Amino acid sequence: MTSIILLSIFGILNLFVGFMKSKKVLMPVVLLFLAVALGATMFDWNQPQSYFSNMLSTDNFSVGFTAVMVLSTLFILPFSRSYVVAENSNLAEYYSLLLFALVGGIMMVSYENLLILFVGIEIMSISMYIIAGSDKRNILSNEASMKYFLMGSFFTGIILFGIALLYGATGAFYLTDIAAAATRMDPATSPLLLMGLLLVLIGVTFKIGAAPFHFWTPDVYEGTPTVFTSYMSTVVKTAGIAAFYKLMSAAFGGVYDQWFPTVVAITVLTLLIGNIGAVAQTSMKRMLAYSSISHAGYLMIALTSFNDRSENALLFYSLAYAIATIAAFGILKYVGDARGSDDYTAFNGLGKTNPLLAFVMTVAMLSLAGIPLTGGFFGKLFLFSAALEQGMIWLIIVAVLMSAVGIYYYFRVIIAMYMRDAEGERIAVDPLATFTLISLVVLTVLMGVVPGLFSNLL
Amino acid sequence: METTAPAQYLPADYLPIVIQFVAALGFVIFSMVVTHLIGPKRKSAVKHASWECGIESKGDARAPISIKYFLIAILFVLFDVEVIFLYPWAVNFRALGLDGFVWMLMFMGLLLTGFFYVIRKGVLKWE
Amino acid sequence: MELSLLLIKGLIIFAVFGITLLIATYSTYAERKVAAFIQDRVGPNRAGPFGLAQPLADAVKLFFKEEFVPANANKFLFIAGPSLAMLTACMSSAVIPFGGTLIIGGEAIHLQAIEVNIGILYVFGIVALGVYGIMIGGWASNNKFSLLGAIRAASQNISYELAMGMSIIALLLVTGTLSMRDIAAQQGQELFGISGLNWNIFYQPVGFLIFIICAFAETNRVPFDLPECETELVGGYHTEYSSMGMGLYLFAEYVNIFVASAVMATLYFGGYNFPFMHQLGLPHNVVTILGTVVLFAKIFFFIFFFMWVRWTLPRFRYDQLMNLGWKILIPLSILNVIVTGGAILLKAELF
Amino acid sequence: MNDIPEVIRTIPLNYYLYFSTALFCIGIIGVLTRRNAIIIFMCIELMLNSVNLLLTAFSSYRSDPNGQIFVFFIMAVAAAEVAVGLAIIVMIYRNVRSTDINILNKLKW
Amino acid sequence: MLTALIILWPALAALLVLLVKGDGARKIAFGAALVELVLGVWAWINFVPNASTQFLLNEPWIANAGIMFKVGIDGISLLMVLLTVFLVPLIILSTAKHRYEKPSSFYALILFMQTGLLGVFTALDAFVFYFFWEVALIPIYFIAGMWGGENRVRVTFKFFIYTVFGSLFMLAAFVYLYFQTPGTHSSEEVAFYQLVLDAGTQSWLFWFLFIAFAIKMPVFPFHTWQPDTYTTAPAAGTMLLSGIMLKMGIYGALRWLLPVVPLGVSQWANVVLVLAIIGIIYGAIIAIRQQDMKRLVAFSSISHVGLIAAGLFTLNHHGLQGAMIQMLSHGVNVVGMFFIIDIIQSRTGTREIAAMGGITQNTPFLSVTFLVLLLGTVALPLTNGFVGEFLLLMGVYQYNAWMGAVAGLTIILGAVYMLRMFQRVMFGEKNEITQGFTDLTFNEKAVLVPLVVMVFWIGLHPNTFLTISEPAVLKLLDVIKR
Repeated sequence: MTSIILLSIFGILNLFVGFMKSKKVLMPVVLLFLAVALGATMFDWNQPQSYFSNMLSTDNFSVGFTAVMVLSTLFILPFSRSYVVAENSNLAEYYSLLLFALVGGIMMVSYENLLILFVGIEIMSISMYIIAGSDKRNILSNEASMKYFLMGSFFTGIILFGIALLYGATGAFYLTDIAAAATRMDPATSPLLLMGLLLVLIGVTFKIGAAPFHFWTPDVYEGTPTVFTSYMSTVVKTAGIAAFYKLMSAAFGGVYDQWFPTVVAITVLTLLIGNIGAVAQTSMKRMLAYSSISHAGYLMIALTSFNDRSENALLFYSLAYAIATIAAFGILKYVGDARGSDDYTAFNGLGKTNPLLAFVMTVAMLSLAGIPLTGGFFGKLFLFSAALEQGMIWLIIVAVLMSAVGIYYYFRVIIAMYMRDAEGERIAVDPLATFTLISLVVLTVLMGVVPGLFSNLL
Repeated sequence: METTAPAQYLPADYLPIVIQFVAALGFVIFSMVVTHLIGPKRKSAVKHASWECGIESKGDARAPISIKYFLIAILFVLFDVEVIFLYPWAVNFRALGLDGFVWMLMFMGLLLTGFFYVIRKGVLKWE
Repeated sequence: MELSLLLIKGLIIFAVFGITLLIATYSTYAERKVAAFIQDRVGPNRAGPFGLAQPLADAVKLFFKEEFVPANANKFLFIAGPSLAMLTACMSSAVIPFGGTLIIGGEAIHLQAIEVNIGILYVFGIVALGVYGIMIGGWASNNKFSLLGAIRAASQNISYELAMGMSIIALLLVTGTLSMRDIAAQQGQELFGISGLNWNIFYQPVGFLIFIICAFAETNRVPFDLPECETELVGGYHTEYSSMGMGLYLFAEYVNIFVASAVMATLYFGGYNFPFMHQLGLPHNVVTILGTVVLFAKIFFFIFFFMWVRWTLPRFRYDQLMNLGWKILIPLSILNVIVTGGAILLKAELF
Repeated sequence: MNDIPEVIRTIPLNYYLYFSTALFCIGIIGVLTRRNAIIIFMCIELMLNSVNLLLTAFSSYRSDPNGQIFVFFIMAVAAAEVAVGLAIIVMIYRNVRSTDINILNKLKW
Repeated sequence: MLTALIILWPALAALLVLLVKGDGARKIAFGAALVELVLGVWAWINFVPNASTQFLLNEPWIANAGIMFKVGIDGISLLMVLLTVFLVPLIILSTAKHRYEKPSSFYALILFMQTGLLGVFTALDAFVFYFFWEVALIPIYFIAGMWGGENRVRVTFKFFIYTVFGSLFMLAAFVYLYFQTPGTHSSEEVAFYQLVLDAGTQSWLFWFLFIAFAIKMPVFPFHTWQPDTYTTAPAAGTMLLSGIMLKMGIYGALRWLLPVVPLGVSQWANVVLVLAIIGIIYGAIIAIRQQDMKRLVAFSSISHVGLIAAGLFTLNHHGLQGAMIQMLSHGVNVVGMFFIIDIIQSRTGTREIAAMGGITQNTPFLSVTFLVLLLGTVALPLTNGFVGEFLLLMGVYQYNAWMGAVAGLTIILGAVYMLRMFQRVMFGEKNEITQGFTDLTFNEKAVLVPLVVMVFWIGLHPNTFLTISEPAVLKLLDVIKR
């Protein structure tokens, strides 16, 4: 809650900071804001509280995911340095939008009432629509923005209709009330409830970019400026999946049997489409987009398993995934800017020209692929364990096979970097970004060597 | 405060609005039809061209216009909705008391901040 | 609703409608007369005594003109534009209470077409729709002047609508209701021992000032008639219109003036109430009828005021207009709301 | 205003349900079949409004104001969405002089 | 603590090496590997030869899941640790002639890999085992991929995907087993040993685990990555792969397959044995037809590993002990063979058998060491190969006489292709590429002499090593036969 208020105020303040002559001051200010917000979030740790007549509550679940999101933003921002240098006239606005989106995200992870969920989703989505189009002169960015907007608001409508039906069926927006009503009445005989649940499910599936409503992801990711793409694929996705999990556990935990087959089907489909789609890409950015789809699938395994392990697994995986993805996108931004292309070929010989970038990228890719020594491995291990405890062997077999497919496309980057000849010059990276990249690697390896530090937080 | 409004509304209570609507529509249709019927009709290519002070008209009139107008429209949508939120508050102002006032002050504060931002941003600067 | 009541309502509606049209018609005449008076001329004096038949002659002339649609205009929208403008103008008078209650045969009859408890919102809703009439007409013409005029009109209208809404909110703080009838009735109470003088203008002078300025802008009257300023835009949004299309636009403007005057009179100037209305000891029905007369007197005054201003003040420049709307009126109206709210709370606290 | 719910309740709940579902479906079909961004956008708004209607109906039938409060939020959010949406459409229009989404094919689906 | 030191030292040294530029990297890496050798020997000296696990380290790793970072050394582990710490310095030394690009990365990766290998050999917890299993894979991927020969990208990628694919199944099996353990679950080795699972479960678990190990060894028909990878990788990489990494698969099967799912093993042992024997014959026959020396050794390796696998799955004392000792011998021999091939290649610029001849004439030292190692490989009595293969064949024979007979062909066939190679390469007429062939340098001798010593040590006094592993193997057999 404190973080919501703080970030809102900071967002507004930041808009006014933007009126200063020099844009250089923006980045430190925003980083400071985020650090303060992160600190404030941590104060709520182990101190569950609820606000606004229980419409919003902070518990360790929400604090954990809030921390992941704020931290991710903190890590993403340094890569936007080139925008600062370019004296982008709307930079303050974009930063503020990121902060506002973060507010929306925090609402999405700490809601107790569907109203807050809806408002959170919208605050986040609307900010992201603009962010997607922030490269105003670039037709690709325009298109991404438009697609995201049309699709996003369309699915918002679907979520809303679902919420309305749920309200009609249960008479409540509070998760606890819905849960009570859902268990009281036999869901199989209540078409209103089932329909509502299905529609909400569809909408949220879209928001996290899971199949079969994933089709916007590659396009939007490709068109959006890279730094913001990394925000989308980490913060937005984290918020979405956490909200999804909370919805399913707090409101529909009692009717698990009703939605379980659907969610499993979505998970499997997402895994297949994400991974196989990624294989076919030649553009690194699109590959990362598909990889984000596939990771949505892995994250959804937590939903299908749905036991006391899965929450922790979800948090761990989100963090590991976010860190690796930020590193990947951060490097992609530098490489893309310097070599004028987002394709794999742009990475050729990076190991020779920029050993540090190549090394960080390698660690990020290994983490995304789930190879040990990185956080991604334990993320996958925990998720799979949670599902296996539930006895879902077939799901895990699919997931394991798809992880193997994942290795194929993640390693293409590594191969390009180390085993092909260099085509470009050394790429200059500013110190702040270098520092960030190193911290990302340290964090990833830390998660991969002593996972115990992060694995039992909730 | 004495209330003279009827105690209960039924859909039929809104019938007068329909009557008024029908009356107004009738008047409009009547006048348009009558003028259509009794007015003269002489066609000519020059007359049917768009009027541009007698100069030959060029291009499509529906060309993009200054972005400022769009900004005004967008701002309106936002502010108007905020204003709508004030109506229920205003009506129940006395019931809500000081708390309501303080909340609304915060709301207004945010609104004004946004407003101030928009002005500083130069959205309302017309050359 | 019983049939008899419905009939009475129907009667009132048609009466109001008729009066609206009549007043609007004669407003054109009045306008020219006022203009003439201010400019020291005679004004229309040929048709009928004192030129009183002039509006009718104008109307007949408009009917007989060629109904002209430009070649590359959108035909349907071109006709829909003025129709919509007129339609919305005529609809908005429905909720205005033109008087108190007449008691006939023990049955109380309200001199109001329709009572809805959200009357003010109704008026605003309908008035806001009026923008569509102008916008559609201007766009459908496919003429650069028309389009520019229409866009100016639209942005002007919406800009001032904000300040107007805000000023109304301050009023609502005082009244606590959205019903026009209730608001009118409240103003019949005593102030300083004088009945029928509890007018809102005494509580909301600033609000009224804002409201009237906005009303000028909403009706596209001088000094806010930029959408049709002939020096820049020929005829503005109705450049391409002729015959009744043109007629309806002009007509709608006068209807709007009438409605705006009526709303101002009702909201701020006591409506049908007049000082000492209950102290004179007159029978109820007489008071009611007197009240209606008084209301119309107030309305006429405002209509006159509209014309007075038109022939007195020069037109704004567009940037001045926007600055006035956004940078002065809106902050002022918000301030007004806050001060009003604070004052009411203070009063409740102290007394 | 306590009586409005009673007015609403004179019509069976199912009618509201059918009506708003119909509106919603029209919106969906519009989104899926039309090719003009503005029309798609309007169809989305139609969907939102059908939800508003449904929520109001449910709210009245349950004598629970929460549903209507939700409607308020939907309206506010929809306004923000309109603002952003229009801005995006204008941005695109100024770049490509069209609002037909078929023009937007630089990114493959 | 000693175990932790043994595991972590190479990783620390790797970080150190990364900081050094140029040729210094190799020297520091070599020094570090020698230190590691000392540590290994120190462990050997302090090792009490009985069945218990020693130098135990047991720290909570993922506390809430009951997963411990548990490592320790018993007889089986010790042999593997010794093999690793013995071979790595030699491998580093063997690269002296090569001028690799970015040497610091190269040597750091080798040391880093050593950490992974030692972790695998000492892990006493399934997840720790899996962790190091994959950790060992990453460096070798980069070594082969970055410094390899032509086609390295495709080949190493195939190798990586293959192995990871297999090991993911192993992971799934481990997670499953983890959840079968009672109470607050545990993934420790002993906990797995105590599990009693029904035959059906064990049956599929067997395949899940077996695929991972079979790919690593590799057992026919999972071997297809191997010849290409061996051929393409740089000499040091090939030595690491064949000398040590291959043993990971055998060791894994010994530790995590046989005792965990004994019913599954007994159910499928026949199939595996048949596969292994097919591998023996197949590898040998293909080897005979090879023209490329490196490929020839690669296929011979398949053949030899097939025998070890066969011995393993006989589940008797001889088989297991034979496997243990043969792992050592094979490590020593194959590293030596590859090194000699590397020497020949670096002097002549080719590995074609047909292109060479007459090398013996000016290289007495090389010829002798080559011959010794070669004879070790073909299991001549008194050499190390003989001890291992004898025990293994005995084990297989005990299991099934026919199988033993067919498996015995390995010695004959091995002699055919090995001696044929030796004869064509070393004898005959000199030609222009072997004209200026010089004998071993000091560095090369330093590598080859210890290997030759080991060939005879194991061959003449195998009990030095057999006694180390004997109690542990017997204990393991008890667990299997439970």
